[in-house]
Amino acid sequence: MIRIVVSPAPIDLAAELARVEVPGAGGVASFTGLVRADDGIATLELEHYPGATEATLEALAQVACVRWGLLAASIVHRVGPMAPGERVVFVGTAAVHRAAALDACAFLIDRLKTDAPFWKREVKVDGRAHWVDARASDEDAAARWR
Amino acid sequence: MIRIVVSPAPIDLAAELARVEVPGAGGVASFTGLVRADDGIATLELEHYPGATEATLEALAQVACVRWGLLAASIVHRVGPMAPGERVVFVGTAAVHRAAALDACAFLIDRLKTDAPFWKREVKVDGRAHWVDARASDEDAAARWR
Amino acid sequence: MAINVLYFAWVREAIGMGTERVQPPAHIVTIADLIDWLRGSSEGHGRALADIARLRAAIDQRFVALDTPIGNAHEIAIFPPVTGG
Amino acid sequence: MAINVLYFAWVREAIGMGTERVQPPAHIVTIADLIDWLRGSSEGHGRALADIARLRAAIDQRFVALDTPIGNAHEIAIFPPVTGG
Repeated sequence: MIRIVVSPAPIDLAAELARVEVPGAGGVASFTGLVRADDGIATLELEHYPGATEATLEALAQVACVRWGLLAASIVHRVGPMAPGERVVFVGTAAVHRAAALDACAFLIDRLKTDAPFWKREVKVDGRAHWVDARASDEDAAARWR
Repeated sequence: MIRIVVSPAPIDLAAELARVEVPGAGGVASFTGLVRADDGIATLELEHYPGATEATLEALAQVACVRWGLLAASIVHRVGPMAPGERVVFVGTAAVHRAAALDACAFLIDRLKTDAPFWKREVKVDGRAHWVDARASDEDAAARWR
Repeated sequence: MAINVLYFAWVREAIGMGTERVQPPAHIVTIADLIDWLRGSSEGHGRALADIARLRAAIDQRFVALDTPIGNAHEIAIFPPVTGG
Repeated sequence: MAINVLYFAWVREAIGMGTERVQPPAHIVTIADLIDWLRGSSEGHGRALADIARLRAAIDQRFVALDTPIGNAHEIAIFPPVTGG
């Protein structure tokens, strides 16, 4: 089961996790990225490249399913404006054994960060706004899976 | 925030995850272990060592909090009889950055498997029952964190 | 041959639009050539496309290096390095 | 000195009880000694404690090696390798 969603709707964590708990799974891993509240951010805006985004996420999920023999892989990414504490991204994986689920989950979020066409814009509480720069640490994290 | 629960009650995944999504967290990782439905198991019974179990899990969570600077660590383990598809264990971690949350989550489930005094007994659909043997692969997985 | 060019994030913001249809002259071979040529379209294009090291691109929704020939592309996207998740 | 001995999993099942109170003689120094001595208590004890390689132990809820001296332990648990999660 592969599920790819890119949408401005809030992420329903319970519903998303329930979808990943497929029959036969012994382990389910998840990662949820949240808008951090601690650096003066009032609003985070996520822009993306419609069509290309979904295709990239689908391709990543397929790679993970083959590499780790996953029973389920789900990537749900929110776009548009969101507030601190809100969920930006959910990655869920299910496998017969836990190591596959855990490794595949880390792989998907690391590669998503560098490969999928999303861009973040931060609006601070004082009204100033800027586009977030890409981070070398994200490149490093993604590189360890190649 | 450290949360340790050992209980025969079913694990409420949405409620447990919500508790881990603490203010300031940028990443939340979770692992859920499920009773596998695919090897003729009718019932899985979990026995534990009351008191020692909670102390072991608390100690593991504290180690993880210090080692990865976690904002939250939660371990919820079910005991008693349960059916295929039901949740046996939930591990949730929250950190400012994703790598800490992901690594700490993997650490906790790996170490829990080898360090915490739980014992599994499988009752098959044909009525036969046996105590599950410890696995060398669990020892290997736990050893990589030392 | 006309190409749809898409812009995202601060590239889009500086140019003032998310998409435009252009007809590059025959000597435009690679995406880098195209960026070079687009830079003269407006003051906003000039600013958005000034530093090619800060730009990434896709041809027909496939991510490619900037020295990739345009070929028969229908859609070319120009954008900053991604910052998702 | 009396000690509470706890059994878990198939050790408990074979012995037929989860806990008992014992008063080991003075020559019982380590947990391995205790296991050796307990083995004679009943047929079930004999079966449960036959293979020391399959046993693990805790003194006062702290996990220890089987050659650990009992000392002033109040509670000793004997059980198979753990299989949780």
